[in-house]
Amino acid sequence: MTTSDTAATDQGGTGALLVRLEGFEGPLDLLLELARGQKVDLAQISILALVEQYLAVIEGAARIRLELAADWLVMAAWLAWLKSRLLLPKGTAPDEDAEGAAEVLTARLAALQQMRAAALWLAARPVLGQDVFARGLPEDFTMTDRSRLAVDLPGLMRGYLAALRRAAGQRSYRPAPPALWSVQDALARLVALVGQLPDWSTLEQFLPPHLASPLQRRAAVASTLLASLEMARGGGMRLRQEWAFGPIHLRQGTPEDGDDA
Amino acid sequence: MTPDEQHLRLAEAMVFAAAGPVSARQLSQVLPDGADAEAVMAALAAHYAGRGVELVRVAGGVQFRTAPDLAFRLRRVVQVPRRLPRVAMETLAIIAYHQPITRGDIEDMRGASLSQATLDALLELGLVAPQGRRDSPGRPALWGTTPAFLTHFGLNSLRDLPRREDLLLEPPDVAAGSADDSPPADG
Amino acid sequence: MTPDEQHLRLAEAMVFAAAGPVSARQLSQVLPDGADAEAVMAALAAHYAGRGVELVRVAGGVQFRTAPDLAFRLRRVVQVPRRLPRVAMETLAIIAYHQPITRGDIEDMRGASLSQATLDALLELGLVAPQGRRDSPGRPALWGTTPAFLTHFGLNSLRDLPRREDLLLEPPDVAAGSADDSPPADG
Repeated sequence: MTTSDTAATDQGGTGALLVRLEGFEGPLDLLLELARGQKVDLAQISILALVEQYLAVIEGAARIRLELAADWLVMAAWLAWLKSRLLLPKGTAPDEDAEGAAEVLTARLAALQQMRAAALWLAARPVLGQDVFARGLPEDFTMTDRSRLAVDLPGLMRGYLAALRRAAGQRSYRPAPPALWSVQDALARLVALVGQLPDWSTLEQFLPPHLASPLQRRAAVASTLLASLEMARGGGMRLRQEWAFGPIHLRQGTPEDGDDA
Repeated sequence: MTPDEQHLRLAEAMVFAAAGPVSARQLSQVLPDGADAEAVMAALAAHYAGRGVELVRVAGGVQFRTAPDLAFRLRRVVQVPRRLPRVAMETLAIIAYHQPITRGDIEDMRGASLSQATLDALLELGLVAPQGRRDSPGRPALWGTTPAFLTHFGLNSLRDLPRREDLLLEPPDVAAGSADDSPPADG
Repeated sequence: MTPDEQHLRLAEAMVFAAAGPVSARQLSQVLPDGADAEAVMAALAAHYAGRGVELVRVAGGVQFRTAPDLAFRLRRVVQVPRRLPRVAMETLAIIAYHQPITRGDIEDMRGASLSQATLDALLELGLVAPQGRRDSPGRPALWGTTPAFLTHFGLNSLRDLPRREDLLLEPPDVAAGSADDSPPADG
């Protein structure tokens, strides 16, 4: 019903023809439509007439617009071959290839015709949601019982391992405190060493041995300076620096040094 | 109230409540032991015959549906989705009759390529589903119809489809617009 | 068929197909002009009285409902077992392997604090139970697993639990602070 007006009768109006060709679902669709214009029974249609109709339509369409889709042209070429074979002069032996091909075409058209009839039969059924309606408000008597537990031993094992791994992981990530020379350490070392040194000594001489990293060395210098300042405040130490950023010298404090540290 | 009347009430309640078709097996789980589910279904169908709601056999079970002759008035108040386009109906018919079938075979039969929109429309309604793959190069997916297909078109089983030979006995003019069946929407 | 019977069919179909209660005003949109929607509803309700499905008045109109006396016959119970939350499973595992154990020890082992809700949940499920108190400051409660724990996990005894050595790829010190590494004694 949708494409029932055949395009074959409409080769006059070229614009309309183009539109109609595009309305078909491919060459087979058009062929079936043309065939139905001929006969009710597909088995009795004239293949030759059908071929001529198709070629005429395609030729008409191609005259208007050359970019016809490939499958339309492939079908046209095949049908042109079929036509040439069927047109062999009477009296010569019938071309078996051509007759076979004509039968194949008829069978394909018949199969498509069948399926089109089946589609119409289906569409004529009382379709749910279109013609008949099911209950709009179904009731559900299903009750969900969630009282039972879905647990298994592997799950328990996974839980145990996960807990222990996490706890272990937390411990190993705790960073160890860096071993830095503290002010208290420096003070103890200064007190122990300062009496043994007769005269001015550089601050570096009071640093602890085995300072591995630059960070440890800088920390030790700072701690020792702070410790020496602390001792100088009480008079137990004298400090001297000749120029800015120059080396710092330490000496044991004496009572007559007074408070000019 | 006879026991049979009580069976009828139970079946009525169960089929009414269900969202889809109810099979005899499902019904017999609710009925008392020894009750004949098929007989109860038949009695229920008889009770509803000719009413506004009817009991129909569909997809291997029974389901209540509004009587088809009332659709005209009901459509005023019930939202009706668009009908499937002609292309989708043809594709569906090919799948129904030739399942399981590959997309390539469908395209060969129709002599046209199958658009994604068509496949989407059929999938969205749940009318077709992939059913494995064919053991051939590329292992293409095979398509078939679903129970929802039966429910949608009010079929009890695929055997309810007319035989292919019988389809062609009808004159093709049914296509040319017989008055009573409305054409697919897309024209 | 009298015109009234047709009204009844229409009302029946509409109430059946509607996704919610149908009011008299909505019904009159479907009925022919001049039909008394209220009277049709009353007649429909009378027709369904005592059947497996009844027409009931609800807020905003009428709708079909399964007869209350049949609901329990139609009820189907679906078991959907619950899973234990991850924290509860970890806690349960630690208690199983290290019982009797205090809450503080569990927290040390998991490296995280243990909420009362988790312990309560395990207690409520009957999987763990207090087993006396430890003779230490504050006398904290000691926790252990129950026979129900064995049942849930399909164990005959706690000795059926895999040994810790079989589980742990890491050196045993990961569980630093636990008193002993031997499999737990039978609870």
